[in-house]
Order: sequence, then structure tokens, then C-alpha cells
Amino acid sequence: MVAQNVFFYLLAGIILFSAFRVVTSNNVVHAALYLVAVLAAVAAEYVLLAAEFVAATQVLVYIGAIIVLFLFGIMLTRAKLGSDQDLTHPHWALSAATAVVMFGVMGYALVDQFHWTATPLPADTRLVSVDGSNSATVSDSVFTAYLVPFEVVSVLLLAALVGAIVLARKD
Amino acid sequence: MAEDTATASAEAPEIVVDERREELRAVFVAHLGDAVLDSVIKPGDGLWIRVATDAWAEAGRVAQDKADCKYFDFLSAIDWLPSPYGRYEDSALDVPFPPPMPERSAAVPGYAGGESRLQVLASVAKTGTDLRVLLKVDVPDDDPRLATWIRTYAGAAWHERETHEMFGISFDGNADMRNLYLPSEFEGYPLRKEFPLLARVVKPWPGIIDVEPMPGDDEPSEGEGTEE
Amino acid sequence: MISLSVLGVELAYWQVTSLRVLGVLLAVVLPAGAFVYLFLFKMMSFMQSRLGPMEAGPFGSMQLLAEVGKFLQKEDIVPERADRRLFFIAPYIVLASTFLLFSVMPFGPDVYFTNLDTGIFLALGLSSVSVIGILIAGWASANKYSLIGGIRAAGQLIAYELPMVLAVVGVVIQAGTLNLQGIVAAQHQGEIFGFSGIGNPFLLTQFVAFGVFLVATQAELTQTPFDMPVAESEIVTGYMTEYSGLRFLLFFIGEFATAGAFAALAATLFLGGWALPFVSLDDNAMNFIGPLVLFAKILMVGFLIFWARFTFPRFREDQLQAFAWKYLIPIALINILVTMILKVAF
Amino acid sequence: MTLTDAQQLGYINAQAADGRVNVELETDDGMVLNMGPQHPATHGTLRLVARLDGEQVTSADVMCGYMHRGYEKLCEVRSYPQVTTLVNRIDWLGSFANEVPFILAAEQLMEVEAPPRAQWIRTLLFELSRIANVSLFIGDLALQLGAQTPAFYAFRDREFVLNQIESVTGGRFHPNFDRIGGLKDDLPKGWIAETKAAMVRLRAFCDEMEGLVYGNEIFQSRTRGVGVIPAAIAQSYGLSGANLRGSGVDWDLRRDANVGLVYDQLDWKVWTHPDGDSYSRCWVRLQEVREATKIVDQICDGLPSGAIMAKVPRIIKVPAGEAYIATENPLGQMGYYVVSKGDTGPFRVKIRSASFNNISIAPWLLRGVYVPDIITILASLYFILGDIDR
Repeated sequence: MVAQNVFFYLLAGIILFSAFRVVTSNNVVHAALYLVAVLAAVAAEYVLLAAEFVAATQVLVYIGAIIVLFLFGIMLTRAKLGSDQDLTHPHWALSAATAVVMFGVMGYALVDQFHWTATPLPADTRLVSVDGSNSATVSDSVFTAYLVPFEVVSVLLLAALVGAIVLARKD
Repeated sequence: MAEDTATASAEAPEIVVDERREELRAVFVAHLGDAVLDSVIKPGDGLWIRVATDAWAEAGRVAQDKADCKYFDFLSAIDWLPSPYGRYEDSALDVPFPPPMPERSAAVPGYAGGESRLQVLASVAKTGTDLRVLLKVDVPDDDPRLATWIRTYAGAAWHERETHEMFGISFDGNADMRNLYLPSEFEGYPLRKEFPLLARVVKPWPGIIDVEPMPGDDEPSEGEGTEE
Repeated sequence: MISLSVLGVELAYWQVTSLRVLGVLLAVVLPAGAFVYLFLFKMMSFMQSRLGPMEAGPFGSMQLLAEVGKFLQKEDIVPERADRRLFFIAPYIVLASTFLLFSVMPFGPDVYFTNLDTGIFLALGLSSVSVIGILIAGWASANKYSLIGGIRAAGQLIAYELPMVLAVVGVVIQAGTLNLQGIVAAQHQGEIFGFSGIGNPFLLTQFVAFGVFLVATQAELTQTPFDMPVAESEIVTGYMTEYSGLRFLLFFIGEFATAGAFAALAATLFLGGWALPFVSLDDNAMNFIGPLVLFAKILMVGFLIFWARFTFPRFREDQLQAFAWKYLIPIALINILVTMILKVAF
Repeated sequence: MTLTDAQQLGYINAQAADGRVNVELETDDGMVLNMGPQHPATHGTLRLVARLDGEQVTSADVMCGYMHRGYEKLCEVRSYPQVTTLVNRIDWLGSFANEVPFILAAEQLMEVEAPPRAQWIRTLLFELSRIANVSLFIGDLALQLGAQTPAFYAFRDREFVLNQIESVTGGRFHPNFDRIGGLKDDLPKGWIAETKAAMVRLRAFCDEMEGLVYGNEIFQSRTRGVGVIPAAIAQSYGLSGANLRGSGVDWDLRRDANVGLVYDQLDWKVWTHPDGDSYSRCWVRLQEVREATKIVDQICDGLPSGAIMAKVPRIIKVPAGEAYIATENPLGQMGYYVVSKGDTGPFRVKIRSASFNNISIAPWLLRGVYVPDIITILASLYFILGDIDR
């Protein structure tokens, strides 16, 4: 498991550095691209945890769709080359404090749940079996235990979609 | 070459009077009155009408609405002054540069006469026929400006721009007088006769040194092309 | 490790890894080269009543190497106001997306790089990464044509991602798995009304999905008639305008390698992948024949892609979007519906 | 000569300064897209500055002059026979057709008429240059709209026509074959049969293009309803050729104002299209190629025998006078207003070229269209740079 550990820390380092650059970069497009690096590295962490379905979803949804839309929007509106000086919001300190508090809450919740114990990985991490694979497990749980939340989220997304169309249409 | 209306048929008695063009001219005379200063008809070929300078815009309107010449063909100008450089056929060594300008009186206008050195010429036509009117107008020597035609013929815009940069004739009402061809800093009006043809000044024309013989010229009999 | 069991030797991890790297290089470059030579050079020329390259090698077969050599020699020009780092990165992102696509592709019963449960899902996700490279290329070039090209590409690729995914859903429903090996197996072991000679390639049952998939592929690859991101008569090759030398070559390879990857996907999803119809060989033999069979099927799909490319004029941007949203997506949705009903009924 | 050097230097500097004017990446209201002077869609050196809102053009300006060669000035120092060499280069795809109206104008002033055989051959070559010109247009149109293959077909079949022109005149592109009073040479042996065979090829080419390009649904959706020019607008801008007839104006100088050519003795048809959009302009051009092949066939059959050169003096001096002759060239009406003062060369020549008028409508037409439609419209207006800039 040495290789996994090495890669975990490598990816964690990439995530931390890129996340830091997202907020400190002077160029909107650069910031968006550092965000891509963060999300890609997170996807890689999922792969490392043998959750390739989540990894694929991460790539498809976040990198393939959301960030592309980000970039698309940025380039359509304010695609300036070179660095911007007015990117730092006046209330950045407040945002930083919020982020720290958020991090603290999440960290506390995790620690409270697992109490610094390492959860052992399954013995065989090769992902070959078609039956009983973890994507099947995911889909099973989505369509049984979490059916109602799943459908509610779909309706929410639909509402957002309709709202976007209403806002975008001029006539 | 200035011919009077009355003498047009007398000049060419063997050809019958071109009634369609006579009618067309009558339309202009009827609507413009005295502003039609002169006109020439070449039967079966063309109609030249010279109008007064301040009736130029009106002439365009008459041509479009009354004479039904809706088709805008072209608009340009003629500088009637002979070129001081001649035809550049002499060696440059013989001619001082720049040569003296010819006398103002040397400007002899062509068909339909004229008093000014610069004359604007426009052609409008009636689609579906071979009828076409060549309208001429004198442009004052000291202040070459004229009313624009762009309200009657939209296509005149570019032609007026071209005429402006080539002859220095301004068109009142046409705001877009940027140069069409030449760089914006270009000085001078290339198609005026006093403007030298720089290429010929730099490297003089060797003169007519070879003349291509006409087919059959060196044969005693009349030259006939034969398909072998 | 698994992919090498066929040879009956145990190799060290690094040996397997380097073999895989070699394998993926081969898998990317071979279809790309074949596409360029066979279709771009020769087929296009014959369709246009000319011979194409004839000088380099027999029938110009070495022309490809000559072109690569030419591009390598050329100066790598970076526009003065370009964002240099991003300008350099962009072609690699596009190429990386292409390489990753092959990581889930099965070439034989045991010949693959990874065999993921969610193979097709990951493939579709990875294919969308190249958009970022294209957007960066368009933006970083500091050229308006490039920017327009990049934005057009992004809009187009997003719009056509959807019909492509929806077309694949039909196949996934019928096969009952997201695993590409499973999809191949489902086609190979299936039968048509009791006749199992050619298995049940989904081309026969999912022909609507196949059509939608091919059209979407054409758009994803920005090939004519969907080539407005690189339209040379409008925006002068779009996001590639400022690229030259090696980096242009990378884009060029990326374009054709991606064509190969999508053709491989189409072949796997609809034409039975590496499986051979009519004959049933043991796994060991198929491990060697399978890649060749897949390659042949890739060429078949590639022929369709490039045939359309050389024939059609291109759409306008709004027509392209209308085509995707008004025709392809509804058709794909109806196809899913029908497939579901039939799946439940039978 | 110091003055000249200074003038020349100033000219060059001014030109360079103009060339440096490049549009900045960021502008306040919308984006300014600078197409050209080196852009594939302008096939030549035309510059188009379009102000964009998204992909929509809010205003467009055409800047030409990158190929201005000052032919009108040059004509004033050339003798009459030399002018044909110049005017060959105006519309370089249909060169012979450029010579004809000038020669006809000079002939009219001299009151010389070419012998019948010369008139017939002139008409023949005139139509051949139309075919050579417009068949390339059809291929190029498809290329502009993204289809690569038709362009090669066009080049392939146009070659047959060029070969025929070359075997008569000795020049594929710039024949310089027309003379005051007739033609330089007669047709070579076996030429008639070859030409008729080539016309069969060209008709097959037209059929092929009609199926491959014009029948294509993408092509139709790209061209139909795009760049509509109403007939009145077309007339006031002085559009000509297929651009005018594509707007439904039934006017063809070959039929209506035929001077010196033999169109009135032939059986052919003027095609018009009522729609006025890009498709109709392209469609009319295709029909005109077809019609031209029929005209060529008829001329090949009915060619009279006789001389090809009238009696003209060795050194040509044209009597004083003015003449304006326009003919229906491949691109549209091309006219020469020739003013003579009885010299060996013209006093003033106004070259009325078709593309100048045809492209002058572009700013009007491009307002509000999408960027891809710029290409469609420019391609369908069909200009040749030499014909705009002269």
C-alpha cells in the first residue's frame, strides 16, 4: 500500500496547492483552470479509493460540464489576457473566515464520526467483477433507500433549469 | 465635339432619329427645364445630357422617378485638361520635371459641352432595355463640390468616394468620404491630369519600339484567318 | 498484469507498466496514422479525382512520416500577447484526453488496460476533458478567430455530449452493463431469433442509436459538416490558428487519434468490438486476433466519418444547435424509451 | 528626382501605417472582427471589418484597395492595343471577356466593324471565359461553405475549357487575343470538335454540381433566405449579372443591349430567380454555365467562314469622341467609358467593373447576419479582387 500512500499525498499536495492558487490567482481563467486541477486530483483520489463510478461522475459533471461552462462564461464576458488587479473582493477576510469555519465543522464531523481510526480497504481492490460491483451497489442504493431524495433533487434541478430559461429569454 | 441638339440628326443624316432616346431626353427637359444645358444623342447608341451644377441632385431624382432609370450604373469624373506630361512617350531626359501646366483654355470638353475643367459623369439605365442616360455636370474649378446622389441611388456612395479620392471632388451630403483605395494619408488626386504617373517618371517608357504586325499585313493579299 | 497472462509469464510491475505505455501509444498512433493515410490522403484524393501523395514511399505511404518530420522542423511560434503557459499546455490536454479514452477500451478477452465496471461512463466523461484544452487554446492564443473557434467548439461539444450519452444509454440498457467488456460479451453471446452465428451486434437493434452516435461523433470530432470551430473559410482553423510546428502536430494527432478513439467506441458499442462473427475461437487466439478485428471495425466506422467529412458543406452554428436539440436528443430519448419497453417486454 | 523619391517614400510609409492599423482585442461595445486582407473567405486581399455582438454582425465595413493598380491612370498613357494587356488582369478568371467591351468601344469610335467570323469567335471565347470563370465559382462556393470536394471537381472540369482557350489564344489566363477590327488568329485545326466534347463534360459537371452541392440540404439551409436583396435595392446599388437576375430583375445585356457580338442570332435563355437570396444567385450562375455551353455549341455549329480581321491602319489612332460599351461579363456588367481625343491612346478610360458595384452592397447586406453568413453572402455575391480594385 506504499504506492497508494505516495500517490495520496502527491494528489493531496496538488489539491492544496491548486486550491490555494484558485483564490490567489490574478487571472480568472487561470483560477478556473486551477479549479480543474483540484477537481481532477479529487477524481484521482476517488480512483485511488476504488470508487471509479464516483471518479467518472466527478470528471463528467465537474470537469466536463461545470468547469467548461465556467470557462465558457468567463471567455464570453471578460476574457482578458494578463492579470487583473481588481479580482480581490473587499470582504475577502470574511470569506476566509467562513471557509475556515466550514473546514472546522466538516473536520469535526469526520473526526466525531470515525474517531481517528483508519478504515481498512477491501482485501482485493481490483475491480473486475461485473456482478456486485460498486457501481451496481451505488445504483441499488440510489433507487431503493435514497429514491425520494434522488427524485427531489431531480425536481430541484428541473426547477433551476426552468428558472434559467425564464431569466435568459428576453421576450 | 460639342454638338447641339438640333444638329444631332443633321450630323448623321443617314440614320433615322432615335425616337426612344428622344423621348427619354424629353422627360429630362420636361422636369428639369433650363437646367438641361446641353444634350447629344447618338442614334441607337447613347444619350448624353449635361445638367446645371445645382440641379445635379434633382437630375438624379428625375432619372429615377420620372425617366424610370432605376438602375445605377456608375459615377465618375473626367479631367478635361491635357496632361502636362503628354503620353510619356518621350525620354524623360527631354522633359523638365515637373513640366509647366497647360493653359486652362486647353481643356476642351467632349460631348454635350461644358465650361469647367472637371466634369462629373454618371450613367443610369433602364433595366430590361438598352436605354441608358449618361448625365454630365460641370464642377466649379475653384470649389469642386457637388450634391450627393446617395439618397436616390444607394450605390453612388462608393462611386462618390472613389471620385473624391481620384479627382478631389467633394459630395455634399455623403459623409463617408474616406479613401477607398489609397492610404488615408495620400496626398494629391491621382486621376487629375497634373498628377504624375510615378512609375513612368522613375523609369521612362522606352517609346513605341515594336509594333505588332497586323495579321496579313506582310502578305500581299488581304489577310484571312483560315482554319487548317 | 491480467492482460499479460496470455503469454504465460509473470512480469514485474514496471515491465507491465512500460508495456502498457507502449500499447497505448500504439493504440493511439496506429488508428490515427491509418486514418490520415488511408482516408485523408488516399480516400479523399480518390473521391476528388486525384492521386494524393505518391512520392514518399510506395503509393505515398511514407508521406505521413514526411509530414511529421516537416512539422517537427518548423518553428514553434508563440504570439506576442499570448498566455504562454496555457498556450503550451493546451495541446497536451487535448492529447491526454484522447490517450485516456483508450484506457478503458477492450481489445480482446484479456487485452485491455483497465476493465472498469463503468467503462463507457468513464470514456464519455474523459472525452469531455478535451473541451478544456480547446477552450484554453482558443483563449490563450490572443486571437479573435481562435477565441471564436474555441467558444464555438465548447458550445458544440457540450451540445453534442448529450445525444451521444443518450445514444449510448440504449446500448447500455440492452446489454445491462456499463462495462465495455460486458457490452462486447453481450453482443458476442447474444442471438437473433435463435440464430447465434454473428451474435447480436447492437447495430441491428440499436441502429437509431448508432445513427445518433455517429452524428454526435462527427460533431464531437469537429469534422465537416460540424466543423465550424475550425472552419478555415470563416475563422481560419479556429483555435488552431496560432499553432505551428510541434504543437500543431499534437493537435493534428489529437484530432485523428480522437477520431480513432470514437470509432473504436462505436465499433465496441454497436459492431461487436473485438469479437469475430461466425467463428468462435478460444480466448488465447482472440487475444491476438481481437485487436486486429477491432482495428478493421475502426476503419469501417472511420470510413463513414470521413466520407461525410469530404462530402458535405458545413452547418451554421445555430443550425447545429437546433439540430442537436430539436432532432438528435428527442430521437435518442425515444430510442431509450422503446428500448426500455422492449427490454421489459422480452 | 528628389521630389519623386520623397513622394514614393511617403506613399510607402502611408501604406505601411495603414497596414499597421489592427483592431484591438478588447473594444467597448462588442467585438470588432477584422477579416482580411489575408483571409480565405475574401479570396484575395479584401479587408472586412465587422463589429460583432456575439456571433451577430452589427455593422460591417469593406475596405478594398490592397490590389489597386491604377488601371484608369495607366490606360491614359497606353496606346489602344496595349490597353487590352492591362484589362486582361481585371477579372483574371474570365480574362478574354474583359477585352471585348474595350475593343468594341474603340471600334465604335473608329467606326470599324469586325468581320462576322471574328464576331462569332469573339462571342465563343466570351462564353468560354464565362464558363471558366463561373464553374470555378461553383466549386469555390462549396469550398467556402465547407465542402472540399466540389472545388476539385470544378478545377478538374474547368481545365478542359482552359485548354480550349489556350489552344486558340496561347494563354490560359491572359489571352490578350482581341484586336481592334478583329482577332489575332483564327481557330486551330480540330478545335471545334474538342470544344464540343468539352461542353459535354461541362454539362455533366453542372448536373453533378446540381446534385452534389445545390441539392444538398445543408447547402440549402445555409443559403436559402440568407442575404436577401430586393430588386429595387439591387438596382439602386447597380448590382449586375447573376446578382441582379437572382433578385428577379430580367435584364441581360447580351439579349437587351447586344453590341458587336452575335447573341441575337443564337437561341438561348436568360435565367432569373425571384428569391433574391444567396441560393438564387448561385442557382442563376449554374444555369448560366449551362446556357453558355449551349451557346458555345451553337456557335461551333454555325461559325461562318471569312476574314477575322477588318482593314485597320497599322498605327491605330482613334478619332475624337466618347463611347460607352458595357457587356454582360461573367461577373456582371463590365463597361468602358472611353474618351478619345484623336490620339494613339485614350484620353480617359472609366472602367465600370461589375464587382465594384456588387461588393458595394456588402455593408448594407451584412448588417444583422451571423458570422458564417458573411462567408455565404460574400461567396454568393462573387467578386474578384482585381475587378473591385482595378
